[in-house]
Amino acid sequence: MANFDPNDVLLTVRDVDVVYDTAKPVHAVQHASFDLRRGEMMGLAGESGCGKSTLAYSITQLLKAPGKVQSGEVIFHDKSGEDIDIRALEGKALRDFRWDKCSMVFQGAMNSLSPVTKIGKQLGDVYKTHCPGMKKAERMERAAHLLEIVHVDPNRLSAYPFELSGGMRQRVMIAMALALEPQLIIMDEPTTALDVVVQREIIQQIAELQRDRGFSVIFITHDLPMLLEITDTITVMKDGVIVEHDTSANIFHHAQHPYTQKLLSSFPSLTGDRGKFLRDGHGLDVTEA
Amino acid sequence: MTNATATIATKSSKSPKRSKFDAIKRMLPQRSARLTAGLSILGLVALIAIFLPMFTQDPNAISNIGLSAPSGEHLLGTTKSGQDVLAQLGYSTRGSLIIGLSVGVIAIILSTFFGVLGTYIGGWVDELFSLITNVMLVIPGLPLTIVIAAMIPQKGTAMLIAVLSVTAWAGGARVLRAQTLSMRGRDYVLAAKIAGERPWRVICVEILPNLLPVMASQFTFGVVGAILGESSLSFIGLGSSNQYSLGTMLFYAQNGSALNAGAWWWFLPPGLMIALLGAGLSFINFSIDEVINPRLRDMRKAEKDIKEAARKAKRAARNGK
Amino acid sequence: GNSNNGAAQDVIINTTANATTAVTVNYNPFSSLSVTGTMGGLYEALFYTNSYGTKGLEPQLGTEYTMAEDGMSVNVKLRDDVTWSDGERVTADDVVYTFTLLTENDALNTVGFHGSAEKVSDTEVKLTFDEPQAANGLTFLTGVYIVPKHDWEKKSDPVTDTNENAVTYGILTTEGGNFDSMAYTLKTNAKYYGGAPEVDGVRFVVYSSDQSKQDALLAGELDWAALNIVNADSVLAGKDISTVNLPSSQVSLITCSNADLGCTGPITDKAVRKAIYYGIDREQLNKLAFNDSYTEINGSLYPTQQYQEYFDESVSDGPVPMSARQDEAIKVLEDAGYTKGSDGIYEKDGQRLSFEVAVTNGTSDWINAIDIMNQQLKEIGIEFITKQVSSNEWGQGLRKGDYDLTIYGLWMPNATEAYGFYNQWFNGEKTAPKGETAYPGYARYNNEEVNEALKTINSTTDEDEKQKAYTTIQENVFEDMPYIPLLRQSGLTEFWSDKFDNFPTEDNLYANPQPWASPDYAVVIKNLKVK
Amino acid sequence: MKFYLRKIAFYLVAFFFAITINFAIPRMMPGNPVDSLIDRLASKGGSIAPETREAIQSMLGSSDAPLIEQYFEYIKNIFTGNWGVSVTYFPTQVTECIATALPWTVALVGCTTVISFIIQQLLGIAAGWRHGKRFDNIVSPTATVFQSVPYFWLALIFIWLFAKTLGIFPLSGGYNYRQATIGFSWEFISSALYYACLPALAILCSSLGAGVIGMRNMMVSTLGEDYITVAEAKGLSPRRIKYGYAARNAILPSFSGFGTALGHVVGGSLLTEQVFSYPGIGQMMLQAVQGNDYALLQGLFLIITITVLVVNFIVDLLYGIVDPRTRVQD
Amino acid sequence: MSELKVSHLKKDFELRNGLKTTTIHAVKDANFTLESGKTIALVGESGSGKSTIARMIMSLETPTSGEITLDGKPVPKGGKALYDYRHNVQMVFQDPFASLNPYHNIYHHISRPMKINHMASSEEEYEHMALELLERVDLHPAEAYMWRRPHELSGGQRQRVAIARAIAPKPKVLIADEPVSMLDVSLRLGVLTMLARIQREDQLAMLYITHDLATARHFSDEVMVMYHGDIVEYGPSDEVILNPQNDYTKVLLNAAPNPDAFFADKK
Ligand SMILES: Nc1ncnc2c1ncn2[C@@H]1O[C@H](COP(=O)(O)OP(=O)(O)OP(=O)(O)O)[C@@H](O)[C@H]1O
Ligand SMILES: Nc1ncnc2c1ncn2[C@@H]1O[C@H](COP(=O)(O)OP(=O)(O)OP(=O)(O)O)[C@@H](O)[C@H]1O
Ligand SMILES: [Mg+2]
Ligand SMILES: [Mg+2]
Repeated sequence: MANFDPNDVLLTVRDVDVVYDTAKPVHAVQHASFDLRRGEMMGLAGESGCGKSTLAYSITQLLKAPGKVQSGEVIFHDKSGEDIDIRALEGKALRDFRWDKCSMVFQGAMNSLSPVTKIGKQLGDVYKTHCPGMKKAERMERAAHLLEIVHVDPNRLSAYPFELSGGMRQRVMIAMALALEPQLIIMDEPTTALDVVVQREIIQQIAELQRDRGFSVIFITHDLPMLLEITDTITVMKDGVIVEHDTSANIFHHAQHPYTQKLLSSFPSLTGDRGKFLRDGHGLDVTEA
Repeated sequence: MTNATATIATKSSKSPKRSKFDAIKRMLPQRSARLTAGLSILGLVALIAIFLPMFTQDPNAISNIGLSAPSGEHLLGTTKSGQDVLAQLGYSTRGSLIIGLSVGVIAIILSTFFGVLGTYIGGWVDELFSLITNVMLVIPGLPLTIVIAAMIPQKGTAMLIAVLSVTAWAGGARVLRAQTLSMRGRDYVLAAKIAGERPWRVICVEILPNLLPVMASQFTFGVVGAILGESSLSFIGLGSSNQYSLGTMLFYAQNGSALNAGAWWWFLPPGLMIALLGAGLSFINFSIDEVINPRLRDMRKAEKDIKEAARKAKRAARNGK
Repeated sequence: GNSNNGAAQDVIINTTANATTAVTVNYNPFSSLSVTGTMGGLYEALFYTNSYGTKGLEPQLGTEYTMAEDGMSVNVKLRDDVTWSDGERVTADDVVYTFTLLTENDALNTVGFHGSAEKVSDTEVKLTFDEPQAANGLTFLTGVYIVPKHDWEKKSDPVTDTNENAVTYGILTTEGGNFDSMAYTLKTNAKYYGGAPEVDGVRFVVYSSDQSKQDALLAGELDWAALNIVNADSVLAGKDISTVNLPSSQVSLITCSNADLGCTGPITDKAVRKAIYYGIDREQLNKLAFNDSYTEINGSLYPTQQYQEYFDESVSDGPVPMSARQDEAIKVLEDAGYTKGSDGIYEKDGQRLSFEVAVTNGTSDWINAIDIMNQQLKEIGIEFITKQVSSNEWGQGLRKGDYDLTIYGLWMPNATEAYGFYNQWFNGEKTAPKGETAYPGYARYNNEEVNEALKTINSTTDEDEKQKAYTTIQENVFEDMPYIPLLRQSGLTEFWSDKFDNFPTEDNLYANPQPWASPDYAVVIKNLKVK
Repeated sequence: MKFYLRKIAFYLVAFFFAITINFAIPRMMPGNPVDSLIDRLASKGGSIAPETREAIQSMLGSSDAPLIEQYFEYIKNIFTGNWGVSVTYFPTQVTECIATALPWTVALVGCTTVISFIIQQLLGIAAGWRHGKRFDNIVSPTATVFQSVPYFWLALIFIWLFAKTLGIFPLSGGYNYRQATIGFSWEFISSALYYACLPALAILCSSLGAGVIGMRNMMVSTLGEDYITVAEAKGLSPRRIKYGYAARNAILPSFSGFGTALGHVVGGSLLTEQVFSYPGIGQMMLQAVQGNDYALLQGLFLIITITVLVVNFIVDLLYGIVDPRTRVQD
Repeated sequence: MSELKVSHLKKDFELRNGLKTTTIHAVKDANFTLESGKTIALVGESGSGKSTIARMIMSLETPTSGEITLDGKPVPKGGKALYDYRHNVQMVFQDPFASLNPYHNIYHHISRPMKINHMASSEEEYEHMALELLERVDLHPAEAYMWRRPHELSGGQRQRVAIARAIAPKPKVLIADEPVSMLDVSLRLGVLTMLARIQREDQLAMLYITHDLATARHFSDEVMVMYHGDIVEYGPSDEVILNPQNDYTKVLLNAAPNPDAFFADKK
C-alpha cells in the first residue's frame, strides 16, 4: 500500500447528484462527496445497481442521456497546481483533459476494444490524438512497451481483439489507460467474469504499477473481500448514497454502517471456522428484498 | 424491510392474473411519432380498400366520357374508356392489399419453416434448409419471377401470390435462422427441454413468441416487397390483369398513355397509393425495429426525454422573462 | 437531326426500327429477322405494288410481265441498265438464281414459291408454277428480293448468313453508313438506276416502347414514325407534324366456328355469331377502346379501302353500320330457338350464351374492348368473360383452336388483290381440326363453295369468272361469319414536315407511309424531297 | 482455408441449382419461337405464305433428343461457350448478343449500385450519428418513403419532369447515336455518361432508402457499444470516433448485404432499361421472354446468375478482410 | 434413497480450425456418486469442464465414453424413458437472466414441468401447487410474484424461480450450475441457505458447481477440484480447502480473496 500525503488532494467530489431522466426518474447518485489523494487507491463497493458506474461516469463527464448530473462539483487538482473544474470543460478542452489526466478502464473491458481494429492501432490512436507530432514508429514502440508493462507479448500489437483471451484484453485496456501516464485511473470492475486465478494476477499487477508510478486509482467492484486486500480506502455505496468512507482496515475491523456490516458478514470465511453456517439451516437468515 | 416488501407485494397482488396480452404488449413498439404515422397511413389505406368499393360506382362501367379530368361526378376523373378512377383505385387498393398480405403471410410461414424448424432440428436438415435458403437468396429474384411468371399460362391472383411468395421468403429465413440458432442454445430453451417439453411445444411456445417482433418486421417488409413486386410484374405486362391491383391500374394508365395525354389523375394516384402503403408499413417496421433492438428503443426514449426537457427549459426561460 | 458523323451537309431521315431492343446486323433479305431497310431498301423485288393506291404493278427491275391465261406461268422483262454495287451488271441470271435458291432451300422460301425459273434472254425470265397461280403468282414478283448470283454463290449457308457486306442495287446501300445496336444508318444509293434520291440516308433507331417513341417524336428526334397517339389532336397541336391515317388489319372476333372440325358449344351456331355481330355498338367501342381512330369495316370483310375491284355492293352490310342493331340481334337469336334465361342471358338446350374471350394479357386496348363489348352484349342477353393468358399461351391456343372466341386483327398479306386476304383466312384447305395447328385458318372455316371460288380466282384471268367467284366468297363469308367483323384497325403515321416534303398524304398515297412497312418505306424514301 | 472451401462449395451448389432451374424453365413454357417469328414477320409487312411456317421451322431447327441428353448437352455447352443461337437475333450467337448488352448494364447498374452504396452509407452514418436531431428527422422518413415508391413510376415521372418538361436530360437511349459511335472515344463516353444520368438518378432514388435506414439503425446501436464510450474517454476527435470506430463497425452488415442488394438491382435494372430504352440485358431478357427465345433467355438468366454469384462470392471473400472475425469462424 | 453414479466419464470435443482438427478433452475421467441428502461441490478454473459434466448428466451432451447411471439404470437415449429420467434429475442453470423465457410469466415456468408430468388434474390445483413452491423458495407472498414476468424480478428472485422450477417435478437429483455466480455476496448467501433447506426437506442429491471456494466449503459435504478436464482433488470439503494436496488447488486457494488471513497477517 502506497504512502501518500493526506493533504495532497487530487480529486474533490462534492455533492454530486445524478438522475436518469426516464419515465420513472432514477436518482442514481445522491449527494456523493469524497476526496481522493494523490497516489491513493480507493475502492468503491456496493451491490449491483447502486450507482457505482454512474458515479464514475459523471466524474469523467461520460454520462450519456438520459443520465444527467444535476448538481455538485468535481474538481481536479492538477500536478501543475491548476484546479480544473471538470464539469465546466467542453469540446477540445475536455478531449485534451481526457485520458491525458484521467483515464478509465471500463466495466466489461471485454467489449471496450473495437472488434475490427488491431489493438496496436487502438493503442496508437491515443498517441495520435494527444501527441500529434509523434511518428508512427515511435507510437508503435511505445505501444509495445505498454504491452510489456502489463505482461503481454508486444508481438500481439498486430492482433485483433478477438484473437486475445479475456484476460489479455483486460490487460490491453489497462495498458491503454497507462499510455499517457495520467494522474488518475478509474477502474470499473476490471476483473469480473474472469477466473479467480487470472483475476488475482491482474489485480496484483495494477497494485504494483500504482506503487511504481504513483497515480491514483478509483477501483470499482462489488467484491468487497478483494477490495479489502488491495485498497487504501474504501467507499461503500447503497442505493445511490455513500454510506461509508474509511480506510480499508477500519472498514474491516470496525464497520460503522449496518449495510457494510452485513456485507462483511455475508461471505463465509475460507479458512475460518466452519461454524453453524449454511448447511444446518441455523446460519444467517438473510432475506432479500 | 420484510414488511415493506410485503406491502408492495400485496398491493401488486391485487392485480390478478395478467393475460398473454401483457407480454405481447411489451413486444409491441412503443408509441412514437413514426408508429403513429405508420398506423394512421395504414389505417387510411385499409379504410380505402375496405370501404371505398362500397360507395363508388362500378369500376368496370364504361361511359362515353373517356379521359375526363376530375369533376363532381368523377372525383378522380375517368380512364380512357370512361371508367371511374376513384372506383378503380378502391378496388385496386383492395386487390394489392390482398396480394401483399397473402404473400406476407405465406412468406413468413415459409421462412419460419425453413429458418426456425430446420435450425431447431439441426443436423443435416439444418444444413439442407440453410443451403436452400442461401441459394434462393443469391438467385436474382425479379428475373426469376419474370421467367416463372412468363411460364404460367393463366395468371390469377392466386398464381401471382404463389410466384411472388416463392421468391420472397429466403431473406427472412436467414434472419430467423440466425435468431433461432442463438436461441436454440439459450438456457431457457434447454430448461424447457429438460422439463420434458415436446419439440413442437418448445418451438411454438418457447421460441416463436420471442421471434414475434422479428417476424412482424419481416412481415411488413414482405408486404411492401410483394406490392412493389406485383406492380413491377404488372408493369411489364406479366401480372394478372384480370384482377384490379395498383400495378395493373398503373399498367393500363401507362398503356393508355396517361402521362402523355396529361391524365395525371389516372397515373399518379395508384403510384402514390403504393408509396403511401409502403411508407406506412415501413414506418411501422421502423418502430418494430426499436423493439428488436433495445438500444434503439432506449435511444428513442432518451431523445424524447431530452427534447421534452429542452422544451420545458425553454418555456421556463420564456416565462422567466 | 441533320448532323452526323458523315459529311456535315448530309440529310438523314430518322425513323424507328422494328426491334424493341438492340439490333444485330442481318442484311439477308430472305430472313424474317433481317433489319428494317433490307427488304425493299437494299434489295428490291421485280415489281412494286402499292396496296393502298394504284392498281397493278409498278416496274422496278422488271419492266413488264405477262401472266399465262391458265395461270401456270409468268414472263418478266428486265431492265438492262442496272448494276450491282460492286460494278457487275444485273442480269436474268441473278433473277433465275434467286428463284432457284428458294426452291432449293425450304428455309428461305417464306413466300411459298413452287415451280421453276428459266432464263429466256439476258433481259427476260420465265417463272413456271406447279399449280395455277393467276392471282397469287404476282406476289412472287413483288415479294421476292433479287440477290446477286456472283456474290451469293460464295455463301456457304444462305439461310444463316447475315450478309454484312451486302452487294445491292436498291435505293439504300450499306456503304458509308454505320451500325450500332441502338441505331443504324443506311445511306441512299447515289447511283440508283431510277435517279439519285434527295435524302442522303435513313437512320433506324431502336426504342423499347411506344412511349419512348412518342417522346422521341415529340422531341423532334424522330422525323418519321407510325404511332397511335392517344388524344393525338391535342398532343400534336402546335407541332409541325402532319399525319396520315391508314386502315390496316380488320379487327374481328375469331371464333372456333366449325363443329365438323371439332369445335363445340353454341359458338358453332352461326345465328349466335350473327347476334354478336349485330349487338355491338361499334361507335362506342371505337371511342372508348380505340381512340376513335378505327374505321368502318365490311360485313364480308372485303378490304375495300385497299381493293375496290371485285367488291360486290349487293352483299349486305358493306359497310357495317356503326351503331348496334339490338332488335335484329334478338330476332336472330329467337328465330334460332334461343330463349332468355332468368339471369337475362339467352340459352338453348341448357347452354347459356356465355363465352370466354381469350386475350393476351398486356394488350390493354383489346382487354378494354372485350370489357366494353361485354357490357354492350349484356343488353341482348349474351355474356363475355375476359380470359387473359400469356402471349405464348394465347398464340398456341389460337393455332390449336382452343378458344371459343378471341379478338385479333386479321392482317393483310402482301398481295395484289383481295384474293390474298381471303385465301389466307378462309381457305378450308389451309385449316386443321381443333387441336391441330392451323395456320392461319384459326376459325376452322371450311366451305366447299368458298374453296372452289378461291381455286377459280387463282386459275383464271377471265374477269367475269373472277367477279362471280369473289361474289360467292363475299356472300358466304357474310352469311357464315367465322370471323365476326368489328372495326378496321388504322395506323397513324406522323412526319415532321419541316424538313422533308412529298411524304404520302391521304390524297397522294403513292405508298404505304408507315416506316415499318416493307418495301413501301423504300418508295417513300425515293420520293422524298428535302426542304 | 476451411471457410473459403465451404464458400466455394456453396457457390458451386448454388450455381448448379440455378442452371438446372434455367434448363427446366424454358422447356415448360408454352408457345414456340417459330410462331413469335411469324408474328414479327407479319408485323413487318413481309409476304407470308402458308409455307412460311415450315420455312422458319426448318431455318431454326429443333432438338428432339431425350431430356437427360439435352441436359448434359446443355451443361457441356455452358462451359464451352456454345450457348446456342438466339432466335430473336437470328443467326447471332447468344454469347454475342449478351456481349453487346452486358457492358451497358454493368456500367449503369454497377456504377450506380456502388455510388448508391456509398451515398447510403454516408447518409446513414450522418443520420445515425445525429439521431433524433433535425437531420435524422428529415432524412430517415424521406428515405423510408422513397424506399416504397414503385421504381418505374418514379422513373416515368422523372422522364416527364427532367427530360420532357425541363429538357435537362435526354429522353431515352444509351448514348447519342447522332454524334458518336460506340468505341473508346471521348465523344462516346461522355455521351454515354450523360445519357446514364437520369436512369442512374432514378435507380439511386429508389435504392437509397433501405440502405440508409439500415445503416442508420446499425449506427445508432453501435454508438451504444462500450468501445465508443472508450473512444470518447480517450479524448479522440468526434470525426475519428464517427468514422474510425462507429461507422467502421456499423458498416459490416451493410457490407455483407451488398452482394444480395446487387442481385436485386440487376433485377431492378430490367425495369430501368425498359423505361429508358436502355440497351442492356434487362431489356433483352424481356424481349427473349416475349419471343420464346429459349436460348437467349437461358443465356441471360445464366449470366445474371453468374454475375450475382460472383459478386456475392467476392463480397464474401472481401468480408473476411473487412471483418477479421469471420476468418476464424468454422 | 437414490443414487446417481458417474463412472469413467469422458468427453472430447472436435475443434475444426482451418484444415486441421484439434481435440479438446473437456472431461477426461470423472468418477463420483451423488447420494440423497448429500452435496458435492465442483470447483475449478474456467473451462475446466464443469458445465460439460452437468450437461452430460442432463443428457444435453452425449458422453464420448463412460457411464452415468441413476439407481443402477443407465441414462436413456431418448423417448419416454428419457422423459422419466429428466423427471428425476433436474438442473438449475448458471445464469438467472438467461434461463427464464422473457415472454412467459412465472406461473408458466413453474407449472409447465408439473403439467408435463401430470402432477395434478385441474388448473386450480396447479395454481395452488405453484403458489406453494414459490412460498418454499421464500418468495412471499407468492401471489404477487406468480403473474409477473422475469424482467420484473431482481436477480435473486429469478434465481429462486429457477430453483422452484427445478424442484417442481420433485426430482431426486439436482444439478446446480453456478447458481449464484451472478449475484453479489449479500444475495448469494440467501439463495444458498434456501437451497440447503430444500435439500434437507426433500433429501435431494445435489451437485453444486461454483467458482467460489468459500461457499463450496461451507455448503457441501465433499469438494471436487477440476483442472483441464481432470478431477485433481476430491475429498471432504474441509480437508480439501484447509489442507490442499494438489498444486492447482493451492493456486486456486491463494488466489481467492481472504481478508481474514490478510488482516491477520498485517497484524
Ligand atoms: N440508461 C439508464 N436509464 C435509466 N436508468 C439507468 C440507466 N443506467 C443506469 N440506470 C440505473 O441507475 C442505477 C445505477 O446504475 P449503475 O450502472 O451506476 O450501477 P452499478 O453500481 O455500476 O451496478 P453494477 O455493479 O451492476 O455495474 C441503477 O439502478 C440503474 O438501473
Ligand atoms: N459444444 C462445445 N464444442 C466445443 N468445445 C466445447 C463445447 N462446450 C464446451 N467446450 C469446451 O470444453 C471445455 C470445458 O467447458 P465447460 O463449459 O465445461 O467449462 P466450465 O468448467 O463450465 O467453465 P466455466 O467456469 O467458464 O463455466 C472448454 O474448453 C470449452 O471450450
Ligand atoms: Mg457498473
Ligand atoms: Mg460453466
